[in-house]
Amino acid sequence: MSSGFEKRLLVVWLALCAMTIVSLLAGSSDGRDAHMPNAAITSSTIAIALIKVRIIFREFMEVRHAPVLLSRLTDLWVLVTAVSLLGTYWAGMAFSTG
Amino acid sequence: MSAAATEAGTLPDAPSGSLLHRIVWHWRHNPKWELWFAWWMMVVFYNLYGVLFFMVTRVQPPPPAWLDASSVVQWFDDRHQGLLVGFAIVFLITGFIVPTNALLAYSMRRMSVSRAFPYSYLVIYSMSAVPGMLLTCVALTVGAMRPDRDPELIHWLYDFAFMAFDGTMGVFLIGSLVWMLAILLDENRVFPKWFAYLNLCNALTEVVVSPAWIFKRGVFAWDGAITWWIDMVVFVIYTTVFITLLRRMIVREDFGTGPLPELRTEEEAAEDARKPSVSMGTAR
Amino acid sequence: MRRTDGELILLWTLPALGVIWISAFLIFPGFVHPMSPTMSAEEVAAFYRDPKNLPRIRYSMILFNWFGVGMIPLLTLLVLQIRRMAHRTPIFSYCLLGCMAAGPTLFLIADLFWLLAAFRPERDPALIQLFNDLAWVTFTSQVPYLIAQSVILALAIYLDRQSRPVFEPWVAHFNLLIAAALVPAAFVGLAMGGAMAWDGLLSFWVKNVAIGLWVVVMGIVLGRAIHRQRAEEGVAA
Amino acid sequence: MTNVASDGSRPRGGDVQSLADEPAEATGYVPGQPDMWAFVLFEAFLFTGYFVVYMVCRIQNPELYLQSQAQLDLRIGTFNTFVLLTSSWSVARCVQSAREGEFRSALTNVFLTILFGFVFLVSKLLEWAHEIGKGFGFSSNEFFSFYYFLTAIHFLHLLIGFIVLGVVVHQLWSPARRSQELVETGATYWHTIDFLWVIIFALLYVMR
Repeated sequence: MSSGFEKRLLVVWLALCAMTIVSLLAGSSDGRDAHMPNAAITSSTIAIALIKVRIIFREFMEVRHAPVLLSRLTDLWVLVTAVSLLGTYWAGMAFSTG
Repeated sequence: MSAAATEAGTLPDAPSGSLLHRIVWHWRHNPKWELWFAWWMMVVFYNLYGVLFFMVTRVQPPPPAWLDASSVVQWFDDRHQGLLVGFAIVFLITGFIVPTNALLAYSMRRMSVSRAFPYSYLVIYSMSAVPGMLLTCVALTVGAMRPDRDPELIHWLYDFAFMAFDGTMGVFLIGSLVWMLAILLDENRVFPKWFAYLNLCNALTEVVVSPAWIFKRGVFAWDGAITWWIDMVVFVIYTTVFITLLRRMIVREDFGTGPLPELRTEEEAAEDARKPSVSMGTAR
Repeated sequence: MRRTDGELILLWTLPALGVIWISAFLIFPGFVHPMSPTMSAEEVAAFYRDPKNLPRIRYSMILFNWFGVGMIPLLTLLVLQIRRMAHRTPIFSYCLLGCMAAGPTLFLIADLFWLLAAFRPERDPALIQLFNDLAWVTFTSQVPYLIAQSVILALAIYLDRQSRPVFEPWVAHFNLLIAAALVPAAFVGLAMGGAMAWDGLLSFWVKNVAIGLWVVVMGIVLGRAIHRQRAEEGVAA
Repeated sequence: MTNVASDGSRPRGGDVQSLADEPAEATGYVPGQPDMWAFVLFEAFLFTGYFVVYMVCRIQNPELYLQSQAQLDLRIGTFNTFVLLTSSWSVARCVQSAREGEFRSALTNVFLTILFGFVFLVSKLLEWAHEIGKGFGFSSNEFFSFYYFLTAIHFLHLLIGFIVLGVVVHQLWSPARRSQELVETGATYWHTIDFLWVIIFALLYVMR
């Protein structure tokens, strides 16, 4: 049993680190001194961050064992944050180009 | 006044009839009169403050921190009579916020914690009204009294008023933390533990106000989206929650020193029926 | 026994305080004929610059600065008497503790503004007038805790349901009357002249006489209550 | 709507192989005091408020934000994220060890958490010192106001987190205490520091 949780937590941690590296690569893909608006980088970064948060909720914070209500509430937060952040960003892009 | 009816609901033999009749009855017979008095003072005066600050004087939501002297003079002119009348009423009634602090202190006295907690909370919150509210009202009254004063001086009074109002966060920060710690240590179950954590949230918003001392415009100024609007939402939620919880506390109060009896919902009554209960006798 | 000995000493500081306050009141040149809010900035500045006035302003306000919060020990005695009343909760004594933390602080702030105005009277008259306004408005309008104190004390006395209450019911009626007398002072911002202005009959004379009367009457009543308590506890011991 | 349906709809990192036994795992158990979750959710929505304000300000002046953002070092941000993820991992292991009665291992893990928290603290202080040294302070421009505000309010949560971990150590130290509930409550708080940072990292360092 002991090794069961060890292995699972290790896998979760490795996955989170891998996703962080993806963010790092995305963030350095356009060079350090030439920062330009880039919807692809922004959207993927925010999406990756929220997926990471959801993994932290479900695995580290054990929401997957928790009552459905808590599971729904945390998912609701992820959803609200995703919609409001991406929505604001996309609206801003639409206004500045239009 | 439907809320008065719910208050009567805590006493099975309370009379129905006119509001005055019921108040007189409770004054004579209700053993919890002192607590209900403090609670009703709290509800009435929080609402009155809302009306006075948002509608009569119209100083909240706060005006921009970046106004120049001539716009500030205009701002005072627009509200001249409202400021003078509204703040006069504030001066009249502010003292009646003290029963609120007394009730909050009482909630800590009912807990299984040291008396140091209620006393420090009582002093912190009684003192907080002076810089946090009354100085604001004095400065704005003085500003409104002489519209022909040098605009630069009126501008200074305006800054003084709003900085005093938004910038004295330390007292509320420490007060919330004292309450939080008391609730976490309490074994009498006066408040649920989540309310302790909500106190921490409220305390953190007091930290968030502090940039108002630095910024004249934007989201961190005294009228900013973060320092004012988001904090106000938190404060309203926090206040609503503690008014509700204090009401539950009074309903549950048994004037003992042990754990406060729970409110008896149907589920709990059914649970009590299954296992022998010792607390039932003291609950009523 | 030892407890009330100390209380009696605190109580007898009251006459001494009274003498100090009355003399400070008389020394301040702006009180006996209270300064009018209609004075122009130059007139206010001249008042502070007048070499006959300036020392009197400073010394009277320094006296108030020393002894302004002298009431707090006496109010504490009042709190202890409320504790003896037949109440179920300490709500009323907590209320009075709250009032006494905030009330004298406000008087201290008014005092501070007067002293600031007198510190550099050669300053721009508009600034002297600003400090003078702040001082007078704070001094006059800041009655909220005095009103609440009287009303809450009255309620506490009415609810003291025992065969020999700590204070007799007339003390409660008296406190309500005092509270009513303090009400007009809160509206000082509205009038530059007449009875409501800060030098007027209601806002100045009625208010300050009411406060003085309250201190005297409550001092006597408190003394009687403490003496009775001593007698009762002496019998018990 | 069952728990499984909502799980399956979203891609997840490392636990795809365990999806099969999901229904058996949904035991309806909340680790620690459920009360702490009220705090977590309240703070989470509060931070969403701060993030949205940041976003709204940012889209009005994207150039300024992009230029200022180039002054931050993405590698430091990534390092911070690694450190906090690792601290979260170790506090999760602490909870599991304590649950199985292996208190020595639980204590080791909570000390590791404190260590990683401390590494984060030091690196944040150094980063602030570096930015201030370059002349970018709290009121230099809008981006830096948000940068210092978000990192500082997060830092404050971290400082409170050390007190919380202190309580966890205190519980695990003596066999007389060892309240599993308090250990789990403390861990829930610590994970909050972690997941809030993940979003702050994305918004301040990476997005364009």
